[in-house]
Amino acid sequence: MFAHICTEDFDQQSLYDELLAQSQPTPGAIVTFTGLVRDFNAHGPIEGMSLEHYPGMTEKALLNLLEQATQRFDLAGVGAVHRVGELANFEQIVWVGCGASHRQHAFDAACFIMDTLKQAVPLWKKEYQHGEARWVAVKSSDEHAAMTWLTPSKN
Amino acid sequence: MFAHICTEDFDQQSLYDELLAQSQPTPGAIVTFTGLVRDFNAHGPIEGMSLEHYPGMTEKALLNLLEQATQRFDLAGVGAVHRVGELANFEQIVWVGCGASHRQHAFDAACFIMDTLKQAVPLWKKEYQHGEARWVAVKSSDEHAAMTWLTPSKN
Amino acid sequence: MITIKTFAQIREISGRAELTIKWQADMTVDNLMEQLALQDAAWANAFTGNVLIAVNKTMCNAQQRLNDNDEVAFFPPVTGG
Amino acid sequence: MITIKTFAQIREISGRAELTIKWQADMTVDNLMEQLALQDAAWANAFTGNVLIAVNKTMCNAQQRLNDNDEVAFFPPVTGG
Repeated sequence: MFAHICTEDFDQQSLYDELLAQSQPTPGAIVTFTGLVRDFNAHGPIEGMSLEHYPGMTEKALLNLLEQATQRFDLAGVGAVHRVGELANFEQIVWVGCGASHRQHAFDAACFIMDTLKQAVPLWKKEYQHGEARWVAVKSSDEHAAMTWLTPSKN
Repeated sequence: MFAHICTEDFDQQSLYDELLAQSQPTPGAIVTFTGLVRDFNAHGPIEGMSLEHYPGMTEKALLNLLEQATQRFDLAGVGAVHRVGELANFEQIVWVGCGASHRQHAFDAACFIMDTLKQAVPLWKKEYQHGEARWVAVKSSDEHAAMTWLTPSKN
Repeated sequence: MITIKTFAQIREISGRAELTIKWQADMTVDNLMEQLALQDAAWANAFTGNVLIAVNKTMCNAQQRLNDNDEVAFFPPVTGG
Repeated sequence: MITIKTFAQIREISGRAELTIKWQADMTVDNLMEQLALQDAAWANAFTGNVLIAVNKTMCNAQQRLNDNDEVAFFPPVTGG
């Protein structure tokens, strides 16, 4: 299991290889998700973003999610990477990889991690638009979900 | 859109790059699925397999599936690779990549392609076990599904 | 001429990966299969299980009418992925 | 001592990324927030919206009792992924 927070770009092959090397037993099915910075939001085009995080807690919350996913979906291996700092449009921002014996488990686990990551890992996006920097707002439906996934009992 | 049938192994980074280069517009979400040869079946350990295909029709059926997935899930890009010939345990056998604006669309499309590929693309597995080679059997529930996905009206 | 191709178990049981036979007007895939089964018991055996049919690389059923120069393929349910 | 950390909007509005204050027996996160809001209107503003709380890098609610040397973090709902 691995959770990396990094400022530099990441490589698909290296992460895939790292996931497979750590998986036990060798999984028959590997699903990866990669998110790229979009070049627009609801108000028009953006010119990149910056990502703030809580050093120490971000890694811990991400590992916590991966641990939950492993137990819930019987994963052979799981890993995640999230970029922080300055990011240009179309740069890679997040990667999640799940290996499992059953195809559907690998798909479901990757979905679960992405859904909960967006609610439970301390990361904050600020978008550059029209010469200004604005914090990205959260949907109100996500706010309570964040607490649910992060309650101490889940640790 | 690309569908490759090949005997040689494939590279994760190259396929990811090929998918992204062909996607229009650049997708915010990319999901990949990779399948590896397992080292066992219901009867015990196996010693690899061979895959037979129908040259010409295999590529056509795979492209047909990718076209269906593109329309159904509003994909920005999609690609698939399937190995044929002799494969050792744990070798990469299949890769599917889907790029979309919406995360869930990319996940759903990759699931759809894998589910239907296993029913609608002319490929046949033969496993080596206990010194014999045996054709892999299909679940009867999949047999009718195959016809559904491959009817001429879907072309 | 009709070109016939077979795959996997159908190929092994029939003993013929590919062959051609003379096309006849109003011929259907069903007629073709009957003709092959009458010619050789191996074909009858090959057609015992679940046989999928493709004409010119598109799936179809046994009622499909054949044109001259069609390619007809017989194979078992697929197991890729 | 209690170490206080803030992130994103809470950091910008409070004007303080990190500070320490004296620990007091039976102190809760709620008490700490009241104390900060009374000291400086910027903290009162920072606490107006939806504030998430972590103590020692684990999420909790404002009723959490604090121990000496705890690290308390205040931040808005997260937007990663």
